[in-house]
Amino acid sequence: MARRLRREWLPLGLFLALALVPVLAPLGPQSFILSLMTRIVVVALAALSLDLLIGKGGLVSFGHAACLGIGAYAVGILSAEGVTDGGAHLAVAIAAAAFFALATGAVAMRTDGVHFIMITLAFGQMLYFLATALSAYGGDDGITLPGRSTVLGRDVLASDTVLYLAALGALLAAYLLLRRIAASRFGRVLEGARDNPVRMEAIGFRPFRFRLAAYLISAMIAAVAGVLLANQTGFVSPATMAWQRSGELIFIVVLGGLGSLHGAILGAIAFILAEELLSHWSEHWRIVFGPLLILAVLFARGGLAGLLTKGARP
Amino acid sequence: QDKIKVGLILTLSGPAAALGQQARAAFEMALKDLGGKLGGREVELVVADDELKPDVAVTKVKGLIDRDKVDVVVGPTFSNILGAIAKPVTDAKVFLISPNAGPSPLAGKGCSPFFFATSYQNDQVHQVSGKVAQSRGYKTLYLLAPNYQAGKDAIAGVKRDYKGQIVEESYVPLNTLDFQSELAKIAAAKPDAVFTFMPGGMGVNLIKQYKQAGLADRIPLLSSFTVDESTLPAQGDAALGMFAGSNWAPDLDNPQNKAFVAAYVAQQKAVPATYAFQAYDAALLLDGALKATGGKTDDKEALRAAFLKADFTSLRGAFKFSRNGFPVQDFYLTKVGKRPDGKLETQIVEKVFSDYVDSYLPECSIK
Amino acid sequence: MSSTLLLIQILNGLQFGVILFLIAAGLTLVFGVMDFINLAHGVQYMVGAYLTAAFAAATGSFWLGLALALPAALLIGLALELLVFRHLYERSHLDQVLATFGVIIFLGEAVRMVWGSAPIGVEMPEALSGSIEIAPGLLYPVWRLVIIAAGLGVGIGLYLTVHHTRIGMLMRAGASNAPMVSALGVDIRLLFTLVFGFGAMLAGFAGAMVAPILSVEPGMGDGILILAFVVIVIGGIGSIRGAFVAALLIGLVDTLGRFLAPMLLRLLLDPAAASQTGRALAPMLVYILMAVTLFVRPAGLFPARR
Amino acid sequence: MTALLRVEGLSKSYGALRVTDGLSLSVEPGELHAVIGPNGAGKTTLIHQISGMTPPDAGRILFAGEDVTGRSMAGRALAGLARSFQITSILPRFSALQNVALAVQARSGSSFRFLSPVDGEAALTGPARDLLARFGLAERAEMPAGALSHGEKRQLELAIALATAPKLLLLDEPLAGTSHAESARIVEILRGLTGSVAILLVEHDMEAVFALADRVSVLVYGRVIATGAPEAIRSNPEVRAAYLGEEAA
Amino acid sequence: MSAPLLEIEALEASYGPAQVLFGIGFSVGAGEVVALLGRNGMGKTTTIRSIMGLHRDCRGRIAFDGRVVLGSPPFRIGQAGIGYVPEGRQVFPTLTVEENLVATAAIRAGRDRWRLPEVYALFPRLAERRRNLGTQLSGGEQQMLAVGRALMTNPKLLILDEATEGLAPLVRAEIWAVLRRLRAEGQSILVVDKNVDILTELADRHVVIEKGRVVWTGTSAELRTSPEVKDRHLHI
Ligand SMILES: Nc1ncnc2c1ncn2[C@@H]1O[C@H](COP(=O)(O)OP(=O)(O)OP(=O)(O)O)[C@@H](O)[C@H]1O
Ligand SMILES: Nc1ncnc2c1ncn2[C@@H]1O[C@H](COP(=O)(O)OP(=O)(O)OP(=O)(O)O)[C@@H](O)[C@H]1O
Ligand SMILES: [Mg+2]
Ligand SMILES: [Mg+2]
Repeated sequence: MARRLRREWLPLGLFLALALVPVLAPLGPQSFILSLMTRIVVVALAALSLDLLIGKGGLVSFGHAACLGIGAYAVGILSAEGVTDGGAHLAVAIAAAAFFALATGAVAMRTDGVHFIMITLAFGQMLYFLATALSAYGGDDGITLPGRSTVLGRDVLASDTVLYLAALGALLAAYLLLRRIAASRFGRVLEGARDNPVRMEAIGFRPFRFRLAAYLISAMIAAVAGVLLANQTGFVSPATMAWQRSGELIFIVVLGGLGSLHGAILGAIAFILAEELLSHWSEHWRIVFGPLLILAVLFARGGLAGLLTKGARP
Repeated sequence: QDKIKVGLILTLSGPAAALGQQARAAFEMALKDLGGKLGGREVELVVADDELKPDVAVTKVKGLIDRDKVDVVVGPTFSNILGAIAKPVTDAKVFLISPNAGPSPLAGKGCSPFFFATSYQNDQVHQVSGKVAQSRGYKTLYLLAPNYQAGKDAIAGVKRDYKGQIVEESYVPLNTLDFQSELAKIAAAKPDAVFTFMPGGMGVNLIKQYKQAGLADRIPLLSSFTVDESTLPAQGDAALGMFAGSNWAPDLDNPQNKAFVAAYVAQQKAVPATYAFQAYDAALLLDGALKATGGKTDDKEALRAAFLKADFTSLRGAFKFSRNGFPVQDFYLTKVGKRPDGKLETQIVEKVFSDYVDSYLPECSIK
Repeated sequence: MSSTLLLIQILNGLQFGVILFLIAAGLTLVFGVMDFINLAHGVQYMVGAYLTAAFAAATGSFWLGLALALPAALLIGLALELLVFRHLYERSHLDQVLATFGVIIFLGEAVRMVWGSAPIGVEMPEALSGSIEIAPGLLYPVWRLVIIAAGLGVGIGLYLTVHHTRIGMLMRAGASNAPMVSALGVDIRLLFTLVFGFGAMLAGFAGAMVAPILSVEPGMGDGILILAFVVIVIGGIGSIRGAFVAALLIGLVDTLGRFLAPMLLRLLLDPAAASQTGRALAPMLVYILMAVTLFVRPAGLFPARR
Repeated sequence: MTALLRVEGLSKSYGALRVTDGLSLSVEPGELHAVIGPNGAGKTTLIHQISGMTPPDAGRILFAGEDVTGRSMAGRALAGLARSFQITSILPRFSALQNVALAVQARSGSSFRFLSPVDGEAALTGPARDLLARFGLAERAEMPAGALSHGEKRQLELAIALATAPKLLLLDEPLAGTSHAESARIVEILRGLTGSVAILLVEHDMEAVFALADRVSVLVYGRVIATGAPEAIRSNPEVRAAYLGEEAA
Repeated sequence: MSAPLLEIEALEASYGPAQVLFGIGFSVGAGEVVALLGRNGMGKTTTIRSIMGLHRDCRGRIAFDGRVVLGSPPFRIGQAGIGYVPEGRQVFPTLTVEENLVATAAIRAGRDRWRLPEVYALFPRLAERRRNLGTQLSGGEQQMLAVGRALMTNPKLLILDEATEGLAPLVRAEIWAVLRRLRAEGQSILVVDKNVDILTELADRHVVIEKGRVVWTGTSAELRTSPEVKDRHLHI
């Protein structure tokens, strides 16, 4: 137990700290803190889902923001059409993301390495341009949501605290689920296919199926993040799906520490907080932020998670 | 009385930062010219950068309102950011003053008593070109815009007053570098005039290439947001003689404006564009309104009434607000020319609309 | 539609392709041949354009500006290699992505701090600013032809260097197994440093050459970077010939697609729907092209012999 | 009784090079059939084709009475065709144990199980541990496979192939890179398998080939130039000239 | 007698926390052929990679040609005159056979025994496949290429780590013949191979390693007459 605690202190600490946010927020500018933290948690959720692909599957998707966008647009379009029920939003978002993942995954999985990066970028961009062409829903100016998603007809998410807790709950659930998956038979095969697909085929696994399944799971989780993001922002636009957004998610995953899952959460916190604090400090914050990233790569092997747990690994 | 807090949110970093930079410089200049006070109260300015990302912008304005407790928000630069922050700001019953973006939803169905623009409703600027094309009797017009919402709005705006023949409605992808093929089409179509809306770097590319292709001397170019003082330094002499629609120009003849332009040029080593002037006016608007309320911001009704009166001397001359918070003002056709100091600027050719009211006003339900 | 117009558009497509190739050339070297993902290629291109603008303004001559900008770009490339890149060769592609993203952020901001956010312009050399008649009734800007020549020159030079010199062999060998090259007595570090410096210079050269026709502004390298990657991937990573063909292909598809798609669609749909669909499709064309290419040939058109 | 594996008229060319040239060959159940031949004769390519990694240009591959020519590599593996690689192909980041356990997993039930931890499955790690012990790698079980020495990796390679419980083993130079002591152990293990598992063995270690093989085929330029009992092959002058030289004398 | 060409003293090496070499010491004299023997995983390759400067995590003293080389970058060690045939071939996959041979070829200190024609004469199979890429070779062909590539650097000391792995008996015999010839020409060689019998003919001296320590050194004659060494350390 003690050993386990030693190994697990980082994820435990992370979630504890996140759980304390609503308690501590009223001491400061509450709505701002909650808004910022909700964004962090949502981005962490998206990054977490991407870590399954990159860290475990070796599949660097450069179009992951598209899934985020699908979630957001599910809320945007349904709300614009008068459907405000959160359950409906989630269902549509997840179904649409699953469809997108199956359709594009079947093609993308034919390639690997850099080609996979580029083909996912291509699909992400197609979706992005599709969204900009949706004149009925604001085109690339996007649409403002009339309000947040309702739950069973009640407006519970209108409270920033409730929205934050919902996001945190989703993050925790996804984290536990993905941890199980990573340690399961399925996860083992996925990792094996990352390291040596030919060997995997030679012992009787078809990497394609496992990768596609991982892609599907990841896309659906990202779509949930998209639903939450739309609710947090109160606004949906193609900017959510821009390739820079996909890039940012990759950076967060790598920065946090590939394949460790909690690293993705850590990465999201570090990335967004650094951005927020630095940009508050100076408009030229990027002149510091860039070198910070470089230093992080050069000196923190295994990302932030690796840096923090270096001593604790048995 | 303690200080009044103003939150300024603009796109200050990334590729599209030039406009926001102008706006900030001008706003700060205005504060200085007003002796560091608005309506007699000391001012504390909190500047935020929206990074041109809607969700970042939302967090930032929440920070301004909640953490910094600003009394009023001025910004942003771009329409899509305005779309994202308008609701959170006005829902918090904080006044939002846009120094540039003026999207149609906020003028019509989505209008808010807490929103004012010192700029214009976007369509109006494009309408200038349509009206000019019509009144000059151009028989054929070639329309060129980037393929995104603002581009579509621009083309819709031009078509409203132009009744001649549109030979082509051409949309190019956003961030197009090379207009060679468009120019070939234009040369082949031989229209009486071209209208384009090509903001930022795209406009620079288009204008340079338009000139290089030898079209500049043959086919007049009407535009909006394509040749202005933010792009002219890059476009150089290639832009000479190009037309644009505007609610203002640096050479607009009134004493305040002359002083403003001279001071801006001295300080920034560049000629101000509308983004600068509108931000300057935003500060003047605040000053005027706060003077009227005696510096108080608690009584929202009174403050709104004070804003609506627009009791200040705008750099553009007299103007009023409609009840949707958009100005009723004159619009001009401008043309790129050289200043005595050799710098380029847009210069007024003629007044096209007087006291022009935007066409979305009827949809606004505010009394 | 006249056939001359079609002809001109084909020509435009090809020349746009050559521009793309010119911009992608440095990346072909560093990413294609050396297998190093350098996201900073785009900002190096931008820096080249800015340096040319600055030096040209200071000296009053484009050519002097170019002559000064190239060594400056080379120096910046060498400095970056020494400080950042050289620690990343043995790292994963993702680490390279992250670190070079840091370089983008840094250089992008540095450029903004030095030159401001507003676009700036570069005057084209007077002698080459006109147009010539390349066929009866067909005027073409001379500078475009200069760019085409530069693109072809860079392409041929690169091809010969990479495939027909010992330096090229060592580069390719080092990309796949640097320690082994070193153990056989070659200072591969030094070679890598030079290659990266040269790659930066090529990027800068591209920036300089297009500066007179494009706006020099922050962010000018961002979109281009993606397009350059698309070029290399469609062409087949590691193949210079492939990159060239892919660049031309993209130039053609992009130009002609925008030109022809609405017309073709008009045969199927009513005009409003056709232009609507055409507009939605146009920006996707390049990406559709890439997806289709990779679907049919997962390793690109000319998979390098690796 | 039918052959377990029958290859008929197999051909494969790379450009002008005919690597496999109308090759026919069979492996009987329980038999150890050795294939020898000069470097570049096409032995590895033959194994690639039988295992499904390289599609042949022409010819048929029948396994356990079924035509498997069009089947995927994974499909063939599941049907009982296992192979080792000449150039070691393992999962370097996995432990030696996990490498083998994964191969056991491939043949024991669906791998689309998402929730239960795989490391806890004794049904996988048990047999894997046994196999490692047989190869003398028990001490190395928890080490990342990438950190094993070359010879140890070669043995792991073999253990992985065995772990799939195949009907037919395609072994591509299993003794290369192993020292004398390890070679002897591997030969013992292979001898223990004969009778129950059929083996197609490609090997340049003649001592081992002649000690183990029931039949030997000699491949030269993609063609079988001789097939027969070890003794007959050893004394075949053509084989000596093309391949063996004086060493086997 | 002059100082040995290669001298190794008290060499220790680790992979992270795990130490695998514990004070290896031996030398190779000019014109001498030394065999490094030991079972799998005993540290032969680690020793060689340490000599080449490819394994950095090591301590002790390594001198080549009178100069300390431990700590120098690999290319300096290669340039000093060591030709290296690595374990597992490591031919350059994206280069053709000929390019593999030419890319790192060098004529050092006037030694030009090996040029393309000589290598092709040694391995005619390589000449046939000269336009093929490294990856498109059979395992044995790759092995020939690795040997040829090392020879093309015209080294003072040739180090072969399992250079006959995967070679057909005829070719193996050919390589042994070449090594014998080279030995006669005065070439120094350090060789790791599993064919102890042949090595006892070829090598002057043998160094047996077990678990990272030198457990026996001696001449070929001594090895032939020491069945207990073969039995205990090499299991022959
Ligand atoms: N992808 C390829 N392209 C071109 N030639 C190839 C390719 N793969 C193999 N070859 C050639 O086919 C021939 C046979 O190769 P293969 O690997 O089957 O030989 P082998 O009999 O296994 O030899 P070895 O005993 O050396 O392992 C070789 O000459 C090799 O160069
Ligand atoms: N990358 C590595 N990380 C950790 N340990 C390693 C690594 N490489 C080798 N080792 C360990 O070092 C020891 C010596 O390995 P080395 O490769 O030197 O052996 P060797 O004598 O060459 O064996 P072989 O005959 O199998 O090639 C082995 O126990 C091996 O497990
Ligand atoms: Mg072989
Ligand atoms: Mg070894």
